Amino acid sequence: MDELRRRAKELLEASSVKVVIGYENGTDGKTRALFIENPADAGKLVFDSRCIMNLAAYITKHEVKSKGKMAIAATLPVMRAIVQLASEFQVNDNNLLVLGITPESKMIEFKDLTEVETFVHQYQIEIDSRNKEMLDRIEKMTPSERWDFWIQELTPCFKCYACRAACPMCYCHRCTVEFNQPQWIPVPSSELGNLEWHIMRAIHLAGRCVDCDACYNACPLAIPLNLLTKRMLLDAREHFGGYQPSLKAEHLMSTYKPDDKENFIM
Amino acid sequence: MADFEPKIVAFVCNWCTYAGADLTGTSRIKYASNVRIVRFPCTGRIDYMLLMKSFDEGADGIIVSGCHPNDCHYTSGNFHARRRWIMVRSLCDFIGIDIRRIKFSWVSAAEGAKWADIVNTTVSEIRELGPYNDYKKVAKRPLKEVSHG
Amino acid sequence: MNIDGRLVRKESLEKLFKILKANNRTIVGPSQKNGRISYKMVENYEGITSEYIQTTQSPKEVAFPRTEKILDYSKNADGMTVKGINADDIPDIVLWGVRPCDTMGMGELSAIFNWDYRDEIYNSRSSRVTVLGFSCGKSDEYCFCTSVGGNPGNIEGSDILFTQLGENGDYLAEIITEKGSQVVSLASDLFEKAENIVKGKFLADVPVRFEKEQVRQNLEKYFDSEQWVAQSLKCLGCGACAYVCPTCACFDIQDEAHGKSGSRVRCWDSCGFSLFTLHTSGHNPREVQSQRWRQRIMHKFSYMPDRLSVYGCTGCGRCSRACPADMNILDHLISIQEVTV
Amino acid sequence: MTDNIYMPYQMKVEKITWEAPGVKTFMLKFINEDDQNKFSFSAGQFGEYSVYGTGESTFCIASSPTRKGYIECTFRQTGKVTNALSNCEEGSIIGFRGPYGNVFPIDEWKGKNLLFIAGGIALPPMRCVIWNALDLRENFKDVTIIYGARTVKDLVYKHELEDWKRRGDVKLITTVDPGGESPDWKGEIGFVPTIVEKVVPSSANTIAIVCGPPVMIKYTFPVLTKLGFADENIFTTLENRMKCGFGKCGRCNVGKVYVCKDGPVFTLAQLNELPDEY
Repeated sequence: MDELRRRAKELLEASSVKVVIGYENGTDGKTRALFIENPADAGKLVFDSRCIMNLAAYITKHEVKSKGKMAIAATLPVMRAIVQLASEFQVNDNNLLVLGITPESKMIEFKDLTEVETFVHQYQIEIDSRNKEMLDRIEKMTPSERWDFWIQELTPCFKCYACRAACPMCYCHRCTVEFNQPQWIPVPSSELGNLEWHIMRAIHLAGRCVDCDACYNACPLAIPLNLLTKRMLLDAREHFGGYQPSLKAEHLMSTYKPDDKENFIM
Repeated sequence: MADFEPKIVAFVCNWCTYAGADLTGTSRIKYASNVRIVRFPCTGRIDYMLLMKSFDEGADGIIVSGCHPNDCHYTSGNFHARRRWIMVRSLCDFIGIDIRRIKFSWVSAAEGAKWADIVNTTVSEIRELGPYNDYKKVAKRPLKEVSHG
Repeated sequence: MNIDGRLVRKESLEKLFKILKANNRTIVGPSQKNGRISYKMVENYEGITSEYIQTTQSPKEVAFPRTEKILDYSKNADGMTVKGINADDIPDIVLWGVRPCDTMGMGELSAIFNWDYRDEIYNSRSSRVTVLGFSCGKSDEYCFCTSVGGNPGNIEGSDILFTQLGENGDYLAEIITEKGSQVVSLASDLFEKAENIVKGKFLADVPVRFEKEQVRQNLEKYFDSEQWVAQSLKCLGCGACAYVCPTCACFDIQDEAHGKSGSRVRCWDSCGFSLFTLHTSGHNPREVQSQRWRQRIMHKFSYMPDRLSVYGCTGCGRCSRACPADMNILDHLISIQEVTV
Repeated sequence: MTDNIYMPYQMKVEKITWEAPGVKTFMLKFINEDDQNKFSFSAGQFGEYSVYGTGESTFCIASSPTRKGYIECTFRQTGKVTNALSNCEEGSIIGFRGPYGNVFPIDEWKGKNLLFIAGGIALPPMRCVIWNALDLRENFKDVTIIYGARTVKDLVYKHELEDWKRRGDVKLITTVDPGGESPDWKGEIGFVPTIVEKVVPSSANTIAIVCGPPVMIKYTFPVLTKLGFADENIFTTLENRMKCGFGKCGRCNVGKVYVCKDGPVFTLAQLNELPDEY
């Protein structure tokens, strides 16, 4: 991806951005986040199919954001996360420049976030077949089978909160689990405590999750917790016509339509 | 499970359903005493974590009730709540929480009879379903000492 | 010190497992779920996974569980009854298939729990564990046990150490402790005589990557370096590295109340979280992630060696393997060693 | 299991005094008699006070070791445990683990002047040392106490301030922040550092003990140094988040130093060697 390296070098030399966030080669053939402030390091930037980590998790981090204007190499999921973060006033045109990488690995430098939004709206959020098959398999179970399935899947969780840390949408300075008056979610990892934590995480992402799988990829125990947020995504589509991260549209869970349909309220 | 007395928690909005329940009392309509009513300023304030905590503490059924659409004292509390309950209810169903034990209703301040009817039907339904063993089984399971299970 | 070395046939391992089960011993071994390997209670030999360089989680849970009751209380009419932990409720455990870096880690955990005040809850758990170690035949770029005083055939911390003699060959079993001989006495016919087997030939080659004394000295004057910020920019602030680490022993104490009775619970905690040092007044001595990442390295490579004369790292590489942001501790330690402050 | 180091003593709340808005003092007695007799501590040590079902909280022991048979603690209602503590009435049962931490070296101060400077809710750790010194009054030359708070009603131990004022052998100066005085306030008005400058205590053969909120500490130390106090003669206590209290849970360290084991009492000389991580 020489075009990305060249552009990053130019931006830093002209100091129109203070830091360029991209990928570099990591350990054991993996790629990892790279923060370039000195134009000479631009050569380290790489881009290929291994780069799936969602870099948007960094643009709300104090130590990165306080460096000044950021440029970010953004694949489609990262762009969706950026648009959603922009609609939640976390980033704007003065502190973020998006170097888009299209699904065909072509680089587009977007002038501003509205351009990113129009690009993102060309693609529908699709749940891949493997996860869809898992969702259907769970759907066919009876409620207590589903209950046993989730208790068994979530019990190994040792509450390291890597799912929360890797998610670009989880940027709260102090998360609900870090308040102890009241202590909604028990601190120790226990069967019910884990379940309540993952339910709370899924609900706080309702209408905001961009289905980038960062939470699943971050989990040290590969717990399929992204199925919960995918379920919320499908529910939003089924009941409210779905959502796309967008700058102007209202957020799914903080707005309503007088004629929202439901069949269970007596 | 005829002799089982279910524990029901009712999260109700103060302006309509609570007043409706009041009306049920003043008009001497009898309804099952298994219900424990918790008053909230609005259905919009009823947090989904309260459902979890109620089952944690041993509830067998939950009623959530508030003002009819367009009657909300704060104009949009029940609209927000409705959207939230649609999403929360389907997630609870996906997780395997028994959603037959969570009842949602609109009860205005004038519908004392409807409130009594809702409580009675809920109690009899939950009595049929029996205690919520799935949840209690996990809650009571001794703390996984050495979590190698 | 001559160690009693025996030969154990490849197929005898399964027999040993069955004999231990027959003597109703609880066996905790590496077992796979979702493609990740953690130490779990295993009922039959097929449940044990054996093709791995290192497991995802460390075996520290047998002695330092993620959630552990330390006392029970119950309010009653005339006051409060508070009961501690009854040591007899803790089961005897055979820990099967542990790498030498993990058995070495047990020593470091016990150094923390027995420094000054002796933590009898930890001691009663760790004293009930019989450790069957397996030397490493292979290693990968994450491993650096030789740089922190360990080696792929290190007997420290194991009761019996099995070393496989070449690709799917038989095993050299070194009986190291009294507990080890008890296990041998249960199945003495499986442990045959072994003549002059050179163990070193069959061990993985783990190059020494840094000089731990040099890192420790550099750290003395490295506290205010802004390298910490550069290194930790990609750290996301989760607890994965601390929770998979065999020597991380930081914990939190929480109360769980259910009506009139309840319990006080000790559970894992991580210096990577902001809540770890947050004061009720809102002041936080470690406000940003670089300070927390510094604490992790300083604790393991400067404070522990100084206070407990034991390093807080065994070079197992799990923290780098499990890190969602690929914070490779080895790269950082090497860069700290090269710095001339 | 014999000695479970996490097992608290069971304590009965004998007396509760309201010190200031949200600030209470508990007098605690050991329920078990021989715990009472075996228990001993020194000035400066702290403990973990626990409300079963809520958790544990760390404060110093505010009563003097010379007063046997009970211990006292003073706390402000801010967090989960202190809120639960505030709901306790006289007679309720709480837990106490301790004593932990190091001590004020009172024996080394024999024959010296003592200057106590305290701010707001930090008087409790000092009060333990003050009463300890006053109970052995003959060991020390003159004793000066400078104590300030935000407003008059925020002053804690009001009745003891009166006792100290009436005693001939103690010089007590109380102050309130500007604007915090009540109409009939006769004490000083001004921040503690400015009052220390005004009182100009002599530094010859004097030990200074300073406790207060970080901002007060920050401005008081330079004043003392200017007055000629040597760094090793200025003592203070450090407050850090704690859970175990005996050097295991790993959260209270400042650099290499564990505040729960090597502190909470430090001299300014020791503080200057610590990295700025507190």
